[in-house]
Amino acid sequence: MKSKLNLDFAAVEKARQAARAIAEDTQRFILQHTSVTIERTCARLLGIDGVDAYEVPLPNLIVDSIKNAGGLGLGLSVYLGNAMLQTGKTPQQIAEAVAAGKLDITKLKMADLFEIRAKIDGIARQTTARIKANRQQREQYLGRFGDKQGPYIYVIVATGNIYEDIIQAKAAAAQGADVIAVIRTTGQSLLDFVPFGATTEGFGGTYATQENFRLMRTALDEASEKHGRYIRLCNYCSGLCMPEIAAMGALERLDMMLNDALYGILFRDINMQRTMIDQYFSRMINGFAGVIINTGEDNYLTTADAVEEAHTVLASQFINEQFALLSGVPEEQQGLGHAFEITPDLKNGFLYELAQAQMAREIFPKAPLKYMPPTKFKTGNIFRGHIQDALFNMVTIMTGQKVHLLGMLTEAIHTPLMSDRALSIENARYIFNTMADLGDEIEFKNDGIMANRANQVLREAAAMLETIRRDGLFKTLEMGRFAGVKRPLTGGKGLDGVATKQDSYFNPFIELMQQGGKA
Amino acid sequence: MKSKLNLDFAAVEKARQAARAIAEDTQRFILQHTSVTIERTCARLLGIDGVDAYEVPLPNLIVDSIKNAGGLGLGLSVYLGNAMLQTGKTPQQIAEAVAAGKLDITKLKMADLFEIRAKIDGIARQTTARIKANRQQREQYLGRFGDKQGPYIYVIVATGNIYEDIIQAKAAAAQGADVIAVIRTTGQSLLDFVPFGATTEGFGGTYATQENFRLMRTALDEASEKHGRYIRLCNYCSGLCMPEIAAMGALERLDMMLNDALYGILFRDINMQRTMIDQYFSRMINGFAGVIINTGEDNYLTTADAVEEAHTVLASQFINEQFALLSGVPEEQQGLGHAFEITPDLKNGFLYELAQAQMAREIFPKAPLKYMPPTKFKTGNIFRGHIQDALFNMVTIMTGQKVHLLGMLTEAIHTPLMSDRALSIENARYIFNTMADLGDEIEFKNDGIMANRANQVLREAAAMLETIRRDGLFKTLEMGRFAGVKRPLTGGKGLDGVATKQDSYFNPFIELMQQGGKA
Amino acid sequence: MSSGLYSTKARDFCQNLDLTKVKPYGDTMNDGKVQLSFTLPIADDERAIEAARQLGIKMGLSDVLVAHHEALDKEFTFFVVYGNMTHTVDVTTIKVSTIDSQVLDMHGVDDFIKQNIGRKLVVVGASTGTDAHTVGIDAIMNMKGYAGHYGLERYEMIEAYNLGSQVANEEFVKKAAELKADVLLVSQTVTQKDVHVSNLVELVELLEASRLRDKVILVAGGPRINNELAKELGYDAGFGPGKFAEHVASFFIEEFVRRHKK
Amino acid sequence: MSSGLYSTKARDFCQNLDLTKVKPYGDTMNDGKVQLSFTLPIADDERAIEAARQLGIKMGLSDVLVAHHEALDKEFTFFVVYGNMTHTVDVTTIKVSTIDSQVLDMHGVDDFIKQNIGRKLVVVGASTGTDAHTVGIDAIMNMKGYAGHYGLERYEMIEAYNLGSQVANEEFVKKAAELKADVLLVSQTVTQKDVHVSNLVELVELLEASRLRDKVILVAGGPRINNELAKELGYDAGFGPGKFAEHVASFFIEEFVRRHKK
Ligand code: B12
Ligand code: B12
Ligand SMILES: Cc1ncc(COP(=O)(O)O)c(C=O)c1O
Ligand SMILES: Cc1ncc(COP(=O)(O)O)c(C=O)c1O
Repeated sequence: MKSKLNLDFAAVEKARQAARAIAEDTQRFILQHTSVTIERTCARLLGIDGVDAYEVPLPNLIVDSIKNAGGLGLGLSVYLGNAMLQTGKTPQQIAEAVAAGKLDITKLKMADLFEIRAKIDGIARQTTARIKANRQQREQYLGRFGDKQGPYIYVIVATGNIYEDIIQAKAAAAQGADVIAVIRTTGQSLLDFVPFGATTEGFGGTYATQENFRLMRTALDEASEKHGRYIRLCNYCSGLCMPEIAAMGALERLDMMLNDALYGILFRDINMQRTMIDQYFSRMINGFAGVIINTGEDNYLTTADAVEEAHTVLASQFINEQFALLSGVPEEQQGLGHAFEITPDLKNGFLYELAQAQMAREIFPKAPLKYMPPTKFKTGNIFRGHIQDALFNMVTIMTGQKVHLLGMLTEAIHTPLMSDRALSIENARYIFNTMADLGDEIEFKNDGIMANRANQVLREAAAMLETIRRDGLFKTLEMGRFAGVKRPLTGGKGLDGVATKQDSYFNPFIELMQQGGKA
Repeated sequence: MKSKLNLDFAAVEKARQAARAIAEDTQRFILQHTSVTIERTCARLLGIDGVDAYEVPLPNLIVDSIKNAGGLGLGLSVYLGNAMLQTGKTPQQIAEAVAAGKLDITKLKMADLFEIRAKIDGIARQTTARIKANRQQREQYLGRFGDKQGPYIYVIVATGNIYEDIIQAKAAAAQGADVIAVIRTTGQSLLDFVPFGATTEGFGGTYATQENFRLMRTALDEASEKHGRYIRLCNYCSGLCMPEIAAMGALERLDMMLNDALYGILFRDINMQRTMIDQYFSRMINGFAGVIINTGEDNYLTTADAVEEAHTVLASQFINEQFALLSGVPEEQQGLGHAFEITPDLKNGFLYELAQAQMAREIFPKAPLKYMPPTKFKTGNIFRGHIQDALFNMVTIMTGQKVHLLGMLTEAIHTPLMSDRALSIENARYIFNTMADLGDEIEFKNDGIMANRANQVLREAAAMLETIRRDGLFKTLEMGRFAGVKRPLTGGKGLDGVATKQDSYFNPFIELMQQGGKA
Repeated sequence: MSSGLYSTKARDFCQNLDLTKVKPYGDTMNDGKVQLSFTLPIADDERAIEAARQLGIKMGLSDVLVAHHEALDKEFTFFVVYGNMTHTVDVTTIKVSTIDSQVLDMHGVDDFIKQNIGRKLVVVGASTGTDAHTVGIDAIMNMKGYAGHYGLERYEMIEAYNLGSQVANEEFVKKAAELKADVLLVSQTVTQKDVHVSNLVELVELLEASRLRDKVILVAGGPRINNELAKELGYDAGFGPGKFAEHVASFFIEEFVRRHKK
Repeated sequence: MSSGLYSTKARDFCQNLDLTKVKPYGDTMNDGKVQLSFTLPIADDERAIEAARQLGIKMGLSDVLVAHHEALDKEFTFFVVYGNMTHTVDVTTIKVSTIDSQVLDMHGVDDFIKQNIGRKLVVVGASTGTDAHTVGIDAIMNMKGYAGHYGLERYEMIEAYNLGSQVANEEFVKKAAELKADVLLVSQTVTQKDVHVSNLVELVELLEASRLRDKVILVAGGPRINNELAKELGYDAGFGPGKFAEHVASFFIEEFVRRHKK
């Protein structure tokens, strides 16, 4: 495809190389570490689930017992495999015994590491087979119904109550939604555990729990059958439990996951070391499960200026692309994020948005880009808000964005009502249809406002990436170069959950999943 | 300017020639006739105004007295000039005497025609001087404030009450309106007289009266001073009183007039002979007064299909252009009408709209095109309606339409509330600003959907004009080729007000105004 | 494990739909969410915002949120307001005077007339008064119909006369008598200041005065007409948006037969 | 001259604004025009339309017009409704508890502190609870400010500590004590299920429990906060959208002086 913007592809190539160097540099650090949530993820994937009488999840109890004994660097799998060998019990029985205070798995005699591995591997393979089967089932659905051409209409539900969410999701599916994202309650990303069971109380969102995933998946499968269209389910695995939630999603056939350590660092004050380590394993799981990840660059523009800081979004996309590739997430599953957040008051603001969206499209041609709607400049004027969203819809259809998160006319007021969502879907469908081939029909002026804007953003991003390559990613975050937010290397939440891997550490899933999950 | 659409300008030239032939053919008929309203217009321009005890306007009483005596073909000016010579009274005094039944001007001895003409000419020159002064005053305002670059934001007020209309108009001016049109009450175009005085009772609009014009003009002059922007005033001179209302507008410094015989024929069932004759004189007045006329082609698409019948709009524009030129209305005052009326459900509908608007722009490069908003496919869904209007606003800013009549989100519900208008103005200003230079920035694909659409509409219009040239305009109207509406040559309203001019007929204003009104 | 946040126990949530007490639905059953917008003729300040809130309360809203306020002019302020409706409506007791006739298609109507009436019905329609909107009446009568529904002119057993628009009531009654109309169809689109109501009533009065009212089936239609309103004004039925030739025809053939049985 | 249409005599029209009985304004004074939209949890049919109309009537509207209805799902219907409000509001008796302090600019505030207090004021702010929205509190506190209004960090006579977001109330109180805060600024953005109310109340309780409440000027802010609500919850003042550093600073310097005079 010819560039509509006359993009400087040499600059693109340079930027990509810088990003790869940055990611590889960080990756060395990542590979040396593990975390409580990574180990809990192994526990879950090895079959441990449920909570104790105080609603503390068993994966937490068992991993905390190891951590408290100073054994985190060896990893759960070693202890669990050993306990299985020593006690003959299943992982779940072992966890229950630990929870009941009847067993301390760190005190057991250590069996031969090779045998432990073999034991664990057996169960691990069952789990990866289940995940593969989920992937196959998704592909079957898509085979039967065909996949949506053009942008996915993506809407959120956020009532706080999974049952009410289901009602909303079904209505949205009937109206034409292609992806339903269940937003999480405000506090969840700071929880160093994943709640259990069906939940009905959240603020600004609903708890991500495996049971909630299952309930919604079942509801959407029904809707898919009814409408003859595969309706995708999305949730969030950023925060302190990135890989755990990724694992739950893989087990319950979620299709998309918000998944970005940078987001957690900048917007949730999660410790950067912790979340970078967690991200690696979470992406590995997502990659294997065929889940499309969504990254969070769009958020930068909610705190930083969307015109001045546009290049930070692009720079971050380059970095996220490389981290994703290193974790085994192929380009086709990389929903790199960007957003329509320029103030409506800026003369020619729409031209900048259009240029930037086209630029992202050309630089990441295979990625199902996630394009976020106007939020920051939404006001209580719902009528104007609806038009802001219409312009956003236009950019998507003109530039071929894929994961199209609908804006809501009530963005500044409340999480979406059923009718807000319906109006937004109607808005998007109208624009997508009436402008179906507009993108194809128009060319951008050579050396015009748009071409110049895109190339300027590209150059600035490339320059920024060179600086980051020089300073390192952690240092860059300390300096507040993304979203104007500064975070200290040892500040934020969750650093105490990190441990350096010991020599005999192992995680059976990384090896299994590295082979890729394609059916 | 290079054509964005690769328009076939040879076809444009051919179409224009056919239209000229059509207009000239009809013009021969027009020049042989006069009508009651034309004579009443002369009465008004010669100083006759006011009503009798039954609220019958004196211009009607005096012209009816001539008509009843079979003297219409001689024209009012002859009788009036003669009466002035014979009685020594002013026109107003004469009219009052006629109204009181004290004078029958058709029974007076006839003076020398040359003297009569001289008498009348003297007063006529005073009137044309007043109109010229109005024109100068407009130009002074525009000189002081500068004229609006880009589209004029044109909104209607339609409360039925001139005082309430003024409140609405002032608010609209404060919000950013450039043109205020006072819509007429539903019945007025069928009245063969113009009501008198300030009025407060209309349905779906407010009576066009000279006093209402004056009141609104004063209010808008105040608003112009306040906002440092000349706010134009628009009204309607289609219907049975085309030239009378044009004259009132010229006297009260209106800036724009809806003015189209074809509209009256098709949508008000006004007799075609009558209104064609009336149109000529009304346009002459408008041309002289520097008033921009608006033609009514947009209305065709409210009854006919906007995709299939698009060429009828273009054909009619060509015809209207020629009629306007024959009446002394220069291209710069020709607000030829077209509209955004394609169903929102049509795939790529927006592309057709964009192509057609660009086509009109290129074919009539000097005309301040009047572009009408979506109306037919507006529903009670005000939220969707607001987006339909946003797309319409986009087309204007992308193609450089000039007289931009704002759509209302409540189009399907009621005449605009103050808040509806405010939301629409906000909508337009937002789009005009955020997309300010989009038109400049993009090029249309060679041989694409848009280029093909425009050329197809052009070819169809050219072919239609050839047929009309062959059949004649009246015949064409009888066959229902515009808007799908058939009208018989002698049907409809007002034919009994037409007379063939006699040899000594004269109308002082046509001669004076033919010289043009430029200051 | 520090924060005691582990507990996510479910609290009560009201999600029972009670058809005798239906409330608006935002994102939770019975939350009562309603959106309002209006303009107040006062300046845009704190007092105006409070006035808007108070109006919301008077309308029966709780938790009134003035989401947006904006000056339209010095003395006019526009508001967007959200709130939770406390009023409910008992859906079980709602009676809507819908037209009960079974809707037949064009052929069904023709067959019904052949079998039960045995002659063509004469239908005369117009957009009356100063109303110049013809699209509605044309949709019902013209050969080509509207939105894929043929109009009455295409019906074999109907003799349809469409008089067009701006037909004075006197003129309309005269024509009806001349043509010996069985059915009169009146379309009204302009409704500002209830001009349609007075125009429709005037027609009934004229028909009564000329002793024609009982001889015809009298039907009104238009974007703001419904059966209820039409009946109130003395019509036999009324049809609004989304109604086509087959609906009105199905009604008047049944009504014709019902009357002529008596 | 045929139709008797010559007369266009003016009829009454009510165009008097009575501030004790203010009504919404559509296009004529006192016409009461209001637009509504809402969803009912019932199927889209004639009954639902009537239910929507009845709700409009219960809200005090006359001439209720259901302009639009549309199924959102089988059992949910969305409505757009217009009507004329019969309720009025007496604007003359509205008391709004606005903050009376005269608004000084940055230099004015600094001068005032120098002259009347003579030492720097310690201001501690945060977005508390699980709320992660910082833009609001940053707008008030950060050096660069917001929309052209500098934040408190730039004020010479203010020592500003911005603790950021997601600050637990316990933590916030601890920090306030440590830093010997004169003024506490709390920002709350997420309001779903009134989480801001419970969070704000909890803070007051904690401050009271630790006997700090009287030692500080306690101020809340956020998109859904106003002075009224804040006072109700036990705060000294509340600030919503469109309020900047100079507004809150002008308030707390005056309040500080007032308290310390007593
Ligand atoms: C097209 C149109 C026009 C065209 C009319 C062309 C024509 N030959 O009909 C033109 C441009 C001429 C026009 C002019 C005016 N219009 Co006009 N027009 C419209 C418009 C855009 C669409 C109406 C329409 O055609 N609807 C489609 C038809 C099929 O729908 P329908 O009439 O509801 O009919 C259906 C049913 O109601 C039913 N039905 C209708 N009649 C009958 C009769 C029977 C017996 C039965 C059984 C059923 C039935 O069946 C139909 C199919 O389902 C509306 C706005 C809108 N989007 O609704 C404004 C609108 C109706 N017009 C309006 C006005 C005020 C005018 C004017 C007075 C001023 C002006 N704005 O220019 C003039 C003068 C008209 C006059 N003297 O009456 C207002 C009315 C406001 C009000 N509520 O009072 C509207 C709502 C626009 C607005 N917001 O200002 N208009
Ligand atoms: C930016 C933003 C975010 C960013 C925040 C980044 C950051 N570092 O702050 C991100 C993307 C991280 C985010 C996340 C979420 N958000 Co958010 N977010 C917004 C958004 C778009 C803008 C808010 C904003 O920055 N406003 C600009 C500031 C300047 O305005 P302000 O806060 O009102 O502040 C002014 C005044 O109120 C006052 N003020 C404010 N605080 C104080 C304090 C004092 C003492 C004083 C004196 C004055 C004062 O002064 C300021 C200047 O005038 C709004 C939607 C919108 N357009 O409003 C949603 C919104 C607030 N978010 C919402 C939600 C639900 C969330 C999430 C929970 C879920 C989600 N949708 O992703 C998460 C999690 C957040 C959490 N745990 O709290 C909802 C809240 C719904 C509700 N009413 O409860 C909103 C309304 C969006 C929506 N419709 O769903 N969000
Ligand atoms: C990448 C990413 N992760 C997670 C979230 C949601 O955050 P949380 O669930 O932590 O509130 C977002 C924000 O929308 C995001 O962009
Ligand atoms: C050219 C023209 N004249 C007049 C009108 C208004 O018609 P009337 O005042 O006759 O209702 C219109 C319609 O909007 C029009 O397009």
